[in-house]
Amino acid sequence: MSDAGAAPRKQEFEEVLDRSDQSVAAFEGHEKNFVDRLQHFLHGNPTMVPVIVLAISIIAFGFIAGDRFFSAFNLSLIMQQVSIIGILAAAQSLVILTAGIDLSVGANMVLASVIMGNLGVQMGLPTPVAIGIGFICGALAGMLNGFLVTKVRLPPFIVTLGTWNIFFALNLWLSGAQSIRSQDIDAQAPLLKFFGESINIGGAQFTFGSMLMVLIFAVLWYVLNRTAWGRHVYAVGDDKDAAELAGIRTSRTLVQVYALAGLVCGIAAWAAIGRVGSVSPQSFQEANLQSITAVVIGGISLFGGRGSIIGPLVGALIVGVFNSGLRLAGVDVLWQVFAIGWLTIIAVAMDQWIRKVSA
Amino acid sequence: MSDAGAAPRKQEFEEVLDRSDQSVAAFEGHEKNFVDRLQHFLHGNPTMVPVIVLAISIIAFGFIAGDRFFSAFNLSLIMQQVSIIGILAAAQSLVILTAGIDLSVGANMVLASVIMGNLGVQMGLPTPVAIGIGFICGALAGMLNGFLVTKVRLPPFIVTLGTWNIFFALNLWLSGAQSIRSQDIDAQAPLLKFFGESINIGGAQFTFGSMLMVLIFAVLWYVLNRTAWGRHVYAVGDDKDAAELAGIRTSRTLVQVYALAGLVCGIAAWAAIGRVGSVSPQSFQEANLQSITAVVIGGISLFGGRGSIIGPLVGALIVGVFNSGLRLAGVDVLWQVFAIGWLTIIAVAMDQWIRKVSA
Amino acid sequence: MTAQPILTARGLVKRYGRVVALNHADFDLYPGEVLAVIGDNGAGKTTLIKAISGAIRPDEGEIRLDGQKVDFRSPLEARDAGIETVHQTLALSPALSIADNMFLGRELRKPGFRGRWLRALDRDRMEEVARQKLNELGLLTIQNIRQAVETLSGGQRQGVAVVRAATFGSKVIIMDEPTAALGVKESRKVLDLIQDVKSRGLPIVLISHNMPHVFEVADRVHVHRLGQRLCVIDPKQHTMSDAVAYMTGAMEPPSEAAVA
Amino acid sequence: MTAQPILTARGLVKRYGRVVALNHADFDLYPGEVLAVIGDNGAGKTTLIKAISGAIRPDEGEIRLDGQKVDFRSPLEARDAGIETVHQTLALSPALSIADNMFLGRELRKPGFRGRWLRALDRDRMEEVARQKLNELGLLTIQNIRQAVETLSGGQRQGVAVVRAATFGSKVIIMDEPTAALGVKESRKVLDLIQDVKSRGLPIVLISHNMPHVFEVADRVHVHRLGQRLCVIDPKQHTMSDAVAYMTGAMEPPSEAAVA
Amino acid sequence: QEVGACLITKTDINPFFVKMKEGATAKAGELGVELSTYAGKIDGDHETQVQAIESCIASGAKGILLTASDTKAIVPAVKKARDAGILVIALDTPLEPIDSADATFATDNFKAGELIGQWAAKTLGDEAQNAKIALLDLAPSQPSVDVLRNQGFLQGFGIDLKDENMIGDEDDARIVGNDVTSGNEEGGRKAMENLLQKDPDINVVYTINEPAAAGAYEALKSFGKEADVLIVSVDGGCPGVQNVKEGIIGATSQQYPLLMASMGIEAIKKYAESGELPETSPGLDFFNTGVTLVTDKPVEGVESIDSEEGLDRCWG
Ligand SMILES: Nc1ncnc2c1ncn2[C@@H]1O[C@H](COP(=O)(O)OP(=O)(O)OP(=O)(O)O)[C@@H](O)[C@H]1O
Ligand SMILES: Nc1ncnc2c1ncn2[C@@H]1O[C@H](COP(=O)(O)OP(=O)(O)OP(=O)(O)O)[C@@H](O)[C@H]1O
Ligand SMILES: [Mg+2]
Ligand SMILES: [Mg+2]
Repeated sequence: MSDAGAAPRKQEFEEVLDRSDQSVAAFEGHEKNFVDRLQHFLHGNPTMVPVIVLAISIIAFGFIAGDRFFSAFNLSLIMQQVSIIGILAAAQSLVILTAGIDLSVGANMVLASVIMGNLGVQMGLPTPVAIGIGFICGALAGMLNGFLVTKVRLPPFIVTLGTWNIFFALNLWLSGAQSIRSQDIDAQAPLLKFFGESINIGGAQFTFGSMLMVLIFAVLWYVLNRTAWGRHVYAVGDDKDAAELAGIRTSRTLVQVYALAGLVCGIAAWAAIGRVGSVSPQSFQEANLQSITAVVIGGISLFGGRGSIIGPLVGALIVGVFNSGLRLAGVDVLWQVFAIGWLTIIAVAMDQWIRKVSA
Repeated sequence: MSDAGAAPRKQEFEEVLDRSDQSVAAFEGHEKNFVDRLQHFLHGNPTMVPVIVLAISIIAFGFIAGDRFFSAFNLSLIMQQVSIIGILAAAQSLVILTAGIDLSVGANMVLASVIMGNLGVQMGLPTPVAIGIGFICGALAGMLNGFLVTKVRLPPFIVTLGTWNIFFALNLWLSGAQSIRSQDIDAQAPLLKFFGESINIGGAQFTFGSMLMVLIFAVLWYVLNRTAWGRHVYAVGDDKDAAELAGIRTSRTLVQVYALAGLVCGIAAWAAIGRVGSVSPQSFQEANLQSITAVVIGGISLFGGRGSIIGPLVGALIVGVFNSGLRLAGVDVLWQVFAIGWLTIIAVAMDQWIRKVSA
Repeated sequence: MTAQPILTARGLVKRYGRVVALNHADFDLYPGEVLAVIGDNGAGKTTLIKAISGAIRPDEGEIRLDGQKVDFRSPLEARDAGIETVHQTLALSPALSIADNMFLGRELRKPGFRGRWLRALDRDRMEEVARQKLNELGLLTIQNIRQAVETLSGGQRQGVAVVRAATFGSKVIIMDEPTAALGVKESRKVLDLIQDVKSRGLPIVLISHNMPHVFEVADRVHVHRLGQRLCVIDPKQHTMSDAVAYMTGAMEPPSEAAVA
Repeated sequence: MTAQPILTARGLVKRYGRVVALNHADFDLYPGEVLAVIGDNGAGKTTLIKAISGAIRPDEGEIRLDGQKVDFRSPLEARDAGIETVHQTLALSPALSIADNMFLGRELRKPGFRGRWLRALDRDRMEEVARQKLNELGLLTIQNIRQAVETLSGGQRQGVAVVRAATFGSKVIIMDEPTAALGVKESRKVLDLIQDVKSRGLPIVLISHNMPHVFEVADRVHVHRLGQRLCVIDPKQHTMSDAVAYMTGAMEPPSEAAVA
Repeated sequence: QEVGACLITKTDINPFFVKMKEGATAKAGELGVELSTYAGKIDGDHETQVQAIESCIASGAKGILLTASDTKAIVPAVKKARDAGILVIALDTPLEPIDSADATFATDNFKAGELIGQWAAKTLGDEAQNAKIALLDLAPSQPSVDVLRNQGFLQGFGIDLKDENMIGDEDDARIVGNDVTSGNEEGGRKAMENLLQKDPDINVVYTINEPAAAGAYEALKSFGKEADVLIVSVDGGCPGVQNVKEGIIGATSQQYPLLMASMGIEAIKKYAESGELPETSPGLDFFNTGVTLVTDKPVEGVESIDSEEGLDRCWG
């Protein structure tokens, strides 16, 4: 090799750089008023936004709808009511964090629950086996989505719009649109209804289903924030090409995310049987969009890579509180639909306003 | 001003540039086989893709479903059947070209038709006035979307998810969920049913509604491709920041796009009354997603700025041909849903495959 | 300096949250000159020219064009006032053709009824003008004026953006690091073009980190530091080392330079 | 040239549709050297190093590392083989912290049960290492190692990417135009860092359009033209003018240069 | 040449219509009728039904069996079919006006509601004056079956209907509230929970169909109130009747979709062969395929069958 040790020949004008200013520009905060300060605080703690919205709406409905709303029992009931949408929102969040969207979560869940019911009740398989197969089907359905998104490189919106129809058709085909009765489940496979059981604490009634929802969010929070895989999910959602170049197997991560989301749908299927009391192929047709609503109200960006997984839990609760509160205040279903429409828009507008500030 | 005329002091190594190679690298085509050549041809003519899919599916269903499918009457019937979704797909395309999405087109249209019916039939306003007010309401509803997207800077998906609920609630409120009977329209405001009229040519039955659909696409094609405004729409969808810096009023263009899409929904509302024969507040609940399906099958990119407006017309026809063909072939509804699911995925996958080639 | 400046700014302030990108910055551009703006990364150069070209609105301060106070609410208004900008990001629409990009936002319409009432574009004329301008400035050999900008190489794209500015700019042309991504040959063409435009009497603002380039083409050098104009120096009276020293804080600028 | 090259490529071909970005390109990198790659815009430099660093797979040709044939199917495999790359686009995740970005894809886990079974990240250790490395290389003064990369200036981001490569590269470090967007001061730091890394014995591939920089740091200069290696020259035996002339096709390279 | 027939149902996801389809398919096979089936995707999917009618016309079918989603809006499409010489029979749900179809083989949904209303009122006896009623309806858009069953129930119970085309405009103090269920278990449960929150003393629950009733029962159970509440429903599907047998549902009005469908196929066959139109039931403007109250606690003055018999006649 040739003489690599030769002295560097700097350009003349660069010689002066040794004397240059090495300090880092530092800027002072200069918030003028309370709103500015609040905006900055929330900017630093974005998860607080949905939490505050939740708190305010609980208090507001406490005034409007009275004690019946504000009772421990009613609040725990709201938890129950949102538990399935909440779990689906957890699955949805995973996908949305990668800048995708999953329109098929609800259809996937119903399909899995029909499979569990068919196998466990009608074909008499041991219940744990039936449940296990349901989980696997959920995960496989998710993997199908992930495969189409990564290998065939289709936009997630299209893929899941397609599989939504596909899962829906399979569900009808397998179930013949027939529910499996609560009493038949009790007789054949009571374990399917495990998550419908509940414990009472001081008037509040916590079903295992609502605890499961909280548990799933806790586990996902740990996975997303405390493991390498979780960091990879954020990195892929943030900038897929950059993540790939930085040495992340982005396709594998994406397929895993969709499969995990599918598995969570499978778990939701089990919980749904407990919640509904029967295996109902007709239920949860709106769940796809409801889960997205919960996620965006919870402050996760549709563009991926931003937001805390705890947000969607709070988002689901906000929707639940609104529904329950409006109901108890005697508002017509019609105007509930109307209110949820505005709630979605306003919640995201608030979130946007807060993120506008630079740190 | 100081001596500006001083001779430039080029860096020494740049002196040689005068002698440098000024030719442009040119590369030869090197397609190996028929598939490659086809791929290249389609790459140059992307609108041909849905057209070919349409032709193939018409021929295929001609074999499968027999003469009944292939009759002039049935083919013109498909035109009729897709006319409303087709017009909505035209509105949807405008929005998707700007990299947005409008989940509220169907709800907007139904709301406008309810308004036309209420004013024209129940309140006895002159029919043209009722229709005009319906148009205006459609456009205003679109403007609301556009305003929220540009001024409040919310993602279109969220905005229109919200307004979908809002328009739906308003529709139920205004109509009391009651249809206006065909006979009442005939008696009070027959003009509302104008687009249901048809002319027969050799067995084929062309309704004014299907002609309207073709006309709307033709006008939009002209506007998008032959006017400055159309170029601006593409530029905004392609890269909004670049368009803004290049001197386009992107916010104004976007609001105009949403308003125009809303106006087209208003026109679709009139056509829908003709098509359905009555004012039906419960119709077209699936139209939002169906219009998106038609647009993506028609080859318009969800990322904006790419694709021809003619694509969605063909896309709507493809869906219509599939539905009609499968029905006539005696396929169960279940499997029709299933087939449409796969159709969506496969059509977009093909489109993706073709776009992969560089020109 | 006796001539009237064509473009001036006084006390421009722009904050992004807690970051002060412009901190009472001043700016002067004289007729017919090439003014280079230099400064460290993050000094606020881009923010300064964005304020001047209407891409952002400063929080404080005033801008005058030809002595008239102006307040651009959009890049369009600045453009209509005769200020053309080649942005760091180029501001081209990848899917549109070269001709469409050249005329974006100032499309030519067909004469007569079709143009006036049907608002029909005059594609042929636009393509002709675009081809002619591109050839005239000799900046690049374009094979097909209808080809989409995304099919061009980085250097060619830069060329389109520069030619667009040179064609339509009637008062001022601003270029933000036009040669950063360019090779030696391509950079040279841009520098030649700058000379060319200058010889037509148009003043040019050039942002660049390339000192030899700056000292080659600039008549005056505006040194930006920590969101402010630190000084303006004459490249014939100061060396590159001086400029770099001022710009990086290694040396205090001479007091007379502040009024150069 | 007697030493064994550490990294070689022979006959690399990469086509993008009709565009041939690499047309039977060769490449050699020797231990401990700084190899500069120069060429016009679109000559295929980035494509070449993408092939070497696993970001794309060439259509034809073979790559050898330490004499072993390798076939990288992803950037990860190249990285695991000891090749670190600073891409033109930096490859940082804007929303993640500096430390997270430094360790992206090679995170440290806590010792014992929590790391092994719960796969818990060892945040503290990663942050400590990251801070130490950034300080050690003296490249930048970071206020807060937990701050998101998007809050950094362009120069600081470049610094993070360069330090990441320098920290983890065990065989080869590749840098694609690391100074294109940087100011004079920031560019100097990167060049210093290159000298630094070289003095630790690691070979470096540097792509740059800046001739003075290239001639300052490079031991050999690989001239790329029309998708091929045109020649390799010794910067001490050739002038910048020569290099530019070969690269732009103004002059035929001397025949001996082809084997330099 | 085979006789072609079409069956167009509201949805494919309601077991009621799925069974109707099965009945029609079986009968068609038996009679050698070529049957095509169509359905909307969701309840109220009117447009798809219009398309289905048009496809039937195009396919040269001789007859159409139709359960209309929008009974008013479908009329023009039906007229087109009849003009093309096709026999149109409305199944389950009469069109508005009823003579828009050639014939109507219906269960009287209003009657079905009335029966369970009467049964509930009689079962409560004097307590009916102080009843607390929860009404679990179908959808905010109030499709016609929703209105008919709901208003029928209230009529039977003895409550002033106000506008009989409108759900929820009643102001009787005994009504605790209305909520929508989408006709499935999940919706039934949530709606019941919501109404129980409004008033925990509810003792009469009307449900749009038996899946909603099953959901409501789950909610009552979780509130520990399942013993004190009368649940009434409509449909008469096998799971529903089984629930009557097990005391979960107090009474349900059984309908006969299989019968409607098979009679419809027979009528089309006959029409194709002889051009003979079906007849209506004496005294009615439609052919009543019947509705029967199924309960194991019969009351005076309301005719009913017990659950054993109900199970023999149930449809799915
Ligand atoms: N949109 C923005 N949001 C927040 N901060 C910004 C934004 N744009 C610029 N800044 C900040 O303002 C300061 C000045 O940025 P500017 O781009 O003007 O610098 P510059 O001198 O052009 O640097 P360079 O030479 O790297 O282009 C920087 O600290 C930058 O981080
Ligand atoms: N993903 C791609 N798709 C299509 N063409 C590509 C792609 N990447 C590169 N090219 C083409 O390949 C050729 C070589 O590109 P490359 O980026 O390697 O050049 P370069 O030497 O790095 O140029 P520069 O100095 O501008 O970075 C160019 O003509 C370019 O347009
Ligand atoms: Mg800049
Ligand atoms: Mg490159």
